[in-house]
Amino acid sequence: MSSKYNVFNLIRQGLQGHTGWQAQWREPELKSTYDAVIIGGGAHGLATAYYLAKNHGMTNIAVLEKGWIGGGNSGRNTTIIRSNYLYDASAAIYNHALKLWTTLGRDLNYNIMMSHRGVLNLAHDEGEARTLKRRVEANRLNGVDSEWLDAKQVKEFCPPISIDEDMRYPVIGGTLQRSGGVNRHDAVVWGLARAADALGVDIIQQCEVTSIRTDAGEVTGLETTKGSVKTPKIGSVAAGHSTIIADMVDVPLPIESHPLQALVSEPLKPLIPCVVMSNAVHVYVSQSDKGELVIGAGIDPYVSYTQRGSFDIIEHQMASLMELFPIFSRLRMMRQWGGIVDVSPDASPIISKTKVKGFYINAGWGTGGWKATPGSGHVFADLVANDTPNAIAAPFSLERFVTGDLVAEHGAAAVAH
Amino acid sequence: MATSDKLSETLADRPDRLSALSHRSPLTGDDGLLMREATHLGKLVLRLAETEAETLKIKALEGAGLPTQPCRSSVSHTGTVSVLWLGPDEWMVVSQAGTEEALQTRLHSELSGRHFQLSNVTDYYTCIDIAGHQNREILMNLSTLDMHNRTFSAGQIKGSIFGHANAYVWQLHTEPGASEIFRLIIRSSMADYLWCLVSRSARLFGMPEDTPISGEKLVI
Amino acid sequence: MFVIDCPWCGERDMSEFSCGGEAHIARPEGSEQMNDEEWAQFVFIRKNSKGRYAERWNHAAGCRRWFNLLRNTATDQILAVYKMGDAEPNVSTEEPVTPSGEAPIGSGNDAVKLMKPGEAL
Amino acid sequence: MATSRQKSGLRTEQGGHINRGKPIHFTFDGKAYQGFEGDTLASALLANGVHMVARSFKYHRPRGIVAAGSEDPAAIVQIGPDAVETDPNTRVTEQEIYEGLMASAQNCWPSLSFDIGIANDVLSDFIPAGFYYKTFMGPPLSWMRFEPIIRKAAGLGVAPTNRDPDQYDSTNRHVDVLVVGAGPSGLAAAKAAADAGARVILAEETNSLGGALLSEPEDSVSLGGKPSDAAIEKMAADLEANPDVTVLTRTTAFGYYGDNFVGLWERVTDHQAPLDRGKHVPRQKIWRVRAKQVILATGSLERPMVFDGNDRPGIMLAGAVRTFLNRYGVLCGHKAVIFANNDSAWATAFDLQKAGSQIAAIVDVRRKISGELLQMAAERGIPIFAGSAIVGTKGRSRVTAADIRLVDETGAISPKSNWINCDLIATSCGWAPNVALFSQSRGKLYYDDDLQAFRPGASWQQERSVGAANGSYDLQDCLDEGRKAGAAAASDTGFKKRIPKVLKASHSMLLQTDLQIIPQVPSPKVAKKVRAFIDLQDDVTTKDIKVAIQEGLHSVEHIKRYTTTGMGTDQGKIANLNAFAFIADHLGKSVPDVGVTTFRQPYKPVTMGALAGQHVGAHFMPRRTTAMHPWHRAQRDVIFEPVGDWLRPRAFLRDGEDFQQAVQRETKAARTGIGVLDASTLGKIDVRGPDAREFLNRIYTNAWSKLSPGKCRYGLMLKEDGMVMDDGVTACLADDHFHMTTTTGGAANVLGHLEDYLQTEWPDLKVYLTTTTEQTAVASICGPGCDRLIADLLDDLDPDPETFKFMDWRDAHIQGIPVRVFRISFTGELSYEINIDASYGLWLWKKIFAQAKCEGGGYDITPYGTEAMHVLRAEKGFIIVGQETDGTATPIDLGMNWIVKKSGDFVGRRSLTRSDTSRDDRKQLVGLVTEQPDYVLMEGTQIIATQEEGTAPVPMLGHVTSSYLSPNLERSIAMAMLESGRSRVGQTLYASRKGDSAMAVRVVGTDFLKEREDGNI
Ligand SMILES: Cc1cc2nc3c(=O)[nH]c(=O)nc-3n(C[C@H](O)[C@H](O)[C@H](O)COP(=O)(O)OP(=O)(O)OC[C@H]3O[C@@H](n4cnc5c(N)ncnc54)[C@H](O)[C@@H]3O)c2cc1C
Ligand SMILES: NC(=O)c1ccc[n+]([C@@H]2O[C@H](COP(=O)([O-])OP(=O)(O)OC[C@H]3O[C@@H](n4cnc5c(N)ncnc54)[C@H](O)[C@@H]3O)[C@@H](O)[C@H]2O)c1
Ligand SMILES: Cc1cc2nc3c(=O)[nH]c(=O)nc-3n(C[C@H](O)[C@H](O)[C@H](O)COP(=O)(O)O)c2cc1C
Ligand SMILES: [Zn+2]
Repeated sequence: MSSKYNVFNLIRQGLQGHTGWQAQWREPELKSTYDAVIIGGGAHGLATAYYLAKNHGMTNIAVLEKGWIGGGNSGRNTTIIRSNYLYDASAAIYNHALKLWTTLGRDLNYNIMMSHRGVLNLAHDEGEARTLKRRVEANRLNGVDSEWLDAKQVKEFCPPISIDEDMRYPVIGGTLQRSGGVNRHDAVVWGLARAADALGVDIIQQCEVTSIRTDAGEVTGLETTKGSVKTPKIGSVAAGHSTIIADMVDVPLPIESHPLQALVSEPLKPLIPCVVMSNAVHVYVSQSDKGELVIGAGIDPYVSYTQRGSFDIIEHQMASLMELFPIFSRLRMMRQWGGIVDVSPDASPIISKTKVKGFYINAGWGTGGWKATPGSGHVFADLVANDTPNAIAAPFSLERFVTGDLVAEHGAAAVAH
Repeated sequence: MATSDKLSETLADRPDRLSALSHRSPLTGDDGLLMREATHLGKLVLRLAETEAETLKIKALEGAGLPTQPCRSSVSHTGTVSVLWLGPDEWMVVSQAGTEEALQTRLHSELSGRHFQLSNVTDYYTCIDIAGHQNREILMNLSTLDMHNRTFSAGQIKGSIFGHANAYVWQLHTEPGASEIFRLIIRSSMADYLWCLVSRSARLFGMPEDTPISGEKLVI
Repeated sequence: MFVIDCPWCGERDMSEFSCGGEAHIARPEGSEQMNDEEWAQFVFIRKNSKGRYAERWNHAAGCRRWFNLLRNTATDQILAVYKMGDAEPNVSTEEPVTPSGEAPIGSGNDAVKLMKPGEAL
Repeated sequence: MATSRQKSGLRTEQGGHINRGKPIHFTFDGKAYQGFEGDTLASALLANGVHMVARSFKYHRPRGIVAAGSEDPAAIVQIGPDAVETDPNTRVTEQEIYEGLMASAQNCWPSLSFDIGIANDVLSDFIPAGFYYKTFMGPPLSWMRFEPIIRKAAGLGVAPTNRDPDQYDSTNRHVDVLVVGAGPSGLAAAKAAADAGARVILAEETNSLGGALLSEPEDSVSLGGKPSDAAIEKMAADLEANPDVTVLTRTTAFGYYGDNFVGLWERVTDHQAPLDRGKHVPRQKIWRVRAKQVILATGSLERPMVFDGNDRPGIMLAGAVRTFLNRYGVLCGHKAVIFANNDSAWATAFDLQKAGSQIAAIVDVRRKISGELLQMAAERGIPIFAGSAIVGTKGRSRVTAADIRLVDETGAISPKSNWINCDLIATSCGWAPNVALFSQSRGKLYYDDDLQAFRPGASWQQERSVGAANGSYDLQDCLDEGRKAGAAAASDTGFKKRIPKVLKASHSMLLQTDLQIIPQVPSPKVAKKVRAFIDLQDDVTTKDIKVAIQEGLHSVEHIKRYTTTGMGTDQGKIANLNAFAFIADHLGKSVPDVGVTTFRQPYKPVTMGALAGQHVGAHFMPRRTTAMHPWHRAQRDVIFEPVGDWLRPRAFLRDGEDFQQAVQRETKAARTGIGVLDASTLGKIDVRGPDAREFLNRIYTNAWSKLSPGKCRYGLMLKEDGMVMDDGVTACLADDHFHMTTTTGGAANVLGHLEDYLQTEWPDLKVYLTTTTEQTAVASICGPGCDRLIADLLDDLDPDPETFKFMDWRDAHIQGIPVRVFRISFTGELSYEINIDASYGLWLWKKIFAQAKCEGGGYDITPYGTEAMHVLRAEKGFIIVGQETDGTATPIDLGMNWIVKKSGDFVGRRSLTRSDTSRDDRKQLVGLVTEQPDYVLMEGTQIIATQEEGTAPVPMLGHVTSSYLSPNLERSIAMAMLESGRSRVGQTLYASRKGDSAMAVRVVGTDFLKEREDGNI
């Protein structure tokens, strides 16, 4: 029996041919009643369940996942983590998450390979430089680690970048968040699932929620492909499918689902030391521990649930990459894929109660929610448990689209990943 | 019959008129491949309701009707004026260099009383003519249009994206047996970009490659 | 990477077009009388349907015309193209193919559904 | 025993599709070798007895050549003479050799034969799949210490260190029928489609047509009565002669996307010696094909056997061994053991033996083998072990022996080992249709119980799979299917001409009849010692999969990600099906219940430079320039700035000046002398129609009903959310005719926005729009007394500001050339904008300077750039959309209430009255002056309430949007968006500064010139 992960157990198991490892999570039957149900077994949903169990003692809860856990955007993202957002509300939530990330591996007893290798955001013209400097300044006052680098410093920090002045989009500087970085997406999903499961949470896979039952404006339960469930509280964390879930209770959402693609190169010996992102050229790239360059592309401009995008975008992505890294030209793309991102009008998430009592929504993370995972789960668990948003979650209510109090990060956030 | 490049050569007699590609010289490649700017052709954009266009006979166009069939062009009796379909209520009238103002005035008076718009875009656009039998292949490097002669024939005009720039491509009416000419109608500000992209695509056929204007010091 | 059959120019690569989002959302008259909620509905709320979805497209690099297009967002199949102002066509009485989850093979998050040749999709 | 130097012995006497008349020299790991034209690096190395060419990803185990084509899992090397032109991770089975080719092993140190990374192999018991998830998670950041070590150990090849000297191209094609794969099926299909008159592209991944036929012994197969080589040649010639057919070799269909868009990747020069490569010939080329119909004739892939010790170099696919023999004339070994579960591999034994190798044994897991086969083997004296399996192997860098034992129905194996020496094991676990592209096309697969493999099922697109790709392995079936599909595809696209006649094939092939799969061959070892590899590149063994399942990872997608099976550069082409079968077996499920992982693009890794094509470097994006650009460029020290896609002069430096000095001089000159700015880049839209005014009323926040011809007006445009989107001056040309200007960067957006509203919201409005941005070049001339220069320039207009009033426009001429003059100003100074047809732009520009000079040097004229323009407008308090605004500012926030009409709807109006948008404590535009007049705040600086920052989070009141040293005010000025800004005028606040105490700033109005007049600054 080996439940705890550490190097000693690894050696002990090694000697026994690894026959003693336990299942990381159970495969429980769907129960007929839960105190709360989380829809969506992505990292955000699992984190929500984990914190509900851990911080709020709610253990009779379930995470329902229509496919396999982590098969949505959690399994397809480029794992860039940073918190250098412009607005106070965003800085607060992303920085909250960043802090949780640093210890999450230990908390979960699962190495999520959190690598604080630094995130560079490049500026290519004066306008971008101005925007990024504004962000650096706001970050500093918000206690977010962030600094401005000139072109030479950019090159020093990430030698393969071309800072030739005669490029179409020359690099004139950039911001660096040293505490930003990447981690291993699958490990986060599995680590959260294992930890939540250990606290008693039922993780039910291949279980699609098909409708939600309400009575007098209150949630009473839901129907799934594995049967029906009674529950007073439902937290929807379905990313690209959020509007479909919300439609089940007639809660309109200001969300559109777009394809977002990513790709990896063949594995290579260490090549770039940090994460590099550029808005004007629109590319973001880092190198995984396995050696592939992990490269993100732009969204397709239309709604689609196909988990695939246009080839044009990939081609342009590659041209953009060559602009920043001409030395990558002879490397090869090994695999490309797409996810369905839930884009909100102000490029900020929605963490909110709704007009239906007991129905809570956590969505709109769009192209950049990975970095928020533990923070998102943490504050959403608070909301589901207490029925009131905490201070960090409060600015992200649905109400803001009615009153106009948007957290308009797209104007300021450069690439929103 | 020909609205060919000849027309563009009669420059209006005015001081120092420069076309957008005046800094580039014509390029030649193998097998009669030729690319050059067709300078200063008169160009007017006419907007008019589709329904009116169908019946309208405009004298100033000298017999060239407003084509209502998409992606088609018409030519005047004299061969000096062409009307290109750009959209269901949008045409480009291409005429000999220096004639556009007079034409504009005539059109204006003929159309008066109707709801229309006539804009002089002579300098907004310039043209690159590509002649020689590799021209379809060169264009295929730049755009997703089907350039096969089954689907793109003389007189057709299509708007598309070439490289990263919007442009129209128009196959001129040429004498039977003469080499086909494709005319790219491009925005002046992006002319240099497209010129260089075309020349790059034509490298394989012996065309020298021009490099775009760039390399200026951008930042301090 | 679909091909769009522009009502005027015919079939062209989608790169020539730009998408204007959901169709048939008329700009309300008398917005003065609307409350904030109703107005927010117009500005921000979109159906975002999985399956049949009417949207606006513009042949930006071609004839510059806007038109409507009916697409199955679960598969990206284009079901109909129609002009601005026309009503959403009734392409078929059945809903278009919208596999629950993504189309089974070839896009991840669903169990594999196997089909023999000729089997209806 | 075979040794690596038995050269002659390994190359057959004759045959094969190589040119024995043309020897080619190359090196591998510094050692010189020789091969022939037509050889791949793999065949040439094998001909030299080199099997071990690589090390595996994780355990650094020796890796040899397994397959003969792009499906090979692990035989990847680094190609190239130096660190510049190097190509990491190149498959030896695909790289054709050329004179001087240099290849080297990668992922090993210090050398291929002695690699200390093998330590990982020794430790392999402790580092199973996913081991890293279970350790290295001590105190925070501890992973940061281990990560660099892991990173260095991982990865395979090494990236180039310099810019790629090669160029790439892409091109587009529309075809009626695209045929992928030029084996017998693809050739038959292409021929049929072409004969019918269709436009056809035939793409073949390897260097020649023929597919699997090239792996048959010479003259053993005939087509239509001709030997297959001759028949293929004839078909190729027919296709080549048809102008509507394009035959592409060395071209892989790598991606099947929507609406029959297929990406082809052609390697144009990779097989040529550098000196033979044409000068402008791209190294590689992407063909973007839009096909009405697609025919997939991509053949089938052989599955290897999964048994303990199956990863040693010298253990190869039986079909590959046969390909090396018959296509390349290479014997992969002198003493071979064949290990199979079907008939096809027996052909390898017979061919090998005929070519001179000894067949030590044919080991077949089937107990029942056809009498015919048995007899053929017996005739040849080949020992047969039926109902048996190889249960273990020996050998370090090359297999040396196999342990062959009986396996009974229950899977039990005979207790006694039976080692047989050999230098080659050729295995076959049957063939599987190559369905990668079919699946990419989103066609649905189904599991064929006879083939025990996935086959193309229902198609999603206009596509047909034929031949081996469709699970039809008989040659005649392949030819027939191809022919029928080709004709049908052509017919579906309107070419119904004629169906070519049936091509009869001779039947002499051994097919995989009576296949019997065992997902894992049993082993006499204790389970934990068994190392049966499924993914040879990433070192995934059956044990790893078992561990994953035991740990609760039951979805095939989870198992893939946990073990990384199928995630290497080969994407598990030959491994995946074995993995699925093993998982199914282990979970007690059927293979179709386990399912498959997603086949994604690309079919095989594609060079990123090729995907970028010609759109790189100078051609990356258009850079737009104005008519005056040649003049700007000719200035000695001009600094340009990209604005949108435009290139605009930012400042014109004079002798010895730095940028800041130039900007100060230019800014000063525009208010004291005459300044000239190239303003051509502003967007211009011609608006005409009886409803034009009404249209402007709805589009802009202000009213347009009363603007009379000859007059101009400034307008603000909002988006429906109430936020400022663009601004500009619009002139009334006639009652129904307006000339609108937009910002430089916003022009395209604005036109799109306007057309959208016109066409979709208000189709009843009679208005036409035409963009005219590039039609006119614009010189903006400003400065006190600049009217005199204007007067000198114009033939026929008196620009006297008394009569030609602010916000008026007039038509005039300069030397007979028509111009339109606007008296508008972005500087607050007396200012005229001269619009002229762009072809005269440069002439006008020069003329202005000449005029200034020739009139007795009367004018002090200074060209200024965008930076001075920014300072000038800031001195006057004018906003720049995109600088003062960031998509969150309303007109009211900007203090521009005056431009919002009191009644009537306009785009965005309703949003202004939302509860939060109408709050008066929103951020509002103000002016700031620093306590220290020469201190220029950094743009982006945050404003706080107190001098001491205190600890984070520090409340921020707003930020500096623009900030300059103003030569005219002789001090620094700044604009800021500030919470409740307008009510704070007069207050002192603080501008925070990193590492320094905050700078006191006073809030003032935004019109600094006026503020000074009023004595406020
Ligand atoms: C290509 C790509 C790159 C990205 N890169 C980054 C990045 O670098 N940095 C970053 O911060 N963010 C990035 N993101 C965004 C990030 O991945 C997401 O914001 C984040 O993963 C969302 O997590 P989630 O758990 O909410 O979503 P998901 O992981 O998508 O989880 C939602 C789950 O809900 C399930 N579900 C849906 N409907 C139902 C139903 N009816 N019943 C049951 N279950 C249902 C889905 O199957 C899915 O598993 C990227 C996204 C993509 C696609
Ligand atoms: N012995 C057996 O059991 C057995 C099994 C299967 C097939 N076969 C034989 O193999 C032949 C099958 O003929 P076929 O024409 O169907 O297949 P094939 O294998 O002869 O040809 C397939 C061709 O497609 C090419 N290809 C594969 N993927 C490609 C891609 N993505 N892009 C471009 N090219 C690609 C390959 O290089 C190959 O040349 C027949 O002769 C058949 O008898 C025998
Ligand atoms: C950060 C990251 C790294 C990846 N690395 C690899 C890789 O090394 N090899 C590989 O085959 N796929 C890799 N993938 C892609 C996955 O195989 C897969 O394509 C992705 O999870 C989407 O799933 P799908 O393709 O099954 O829809 C990676 C994905 C991510 C998000
Ligand atoms: Zn069109």
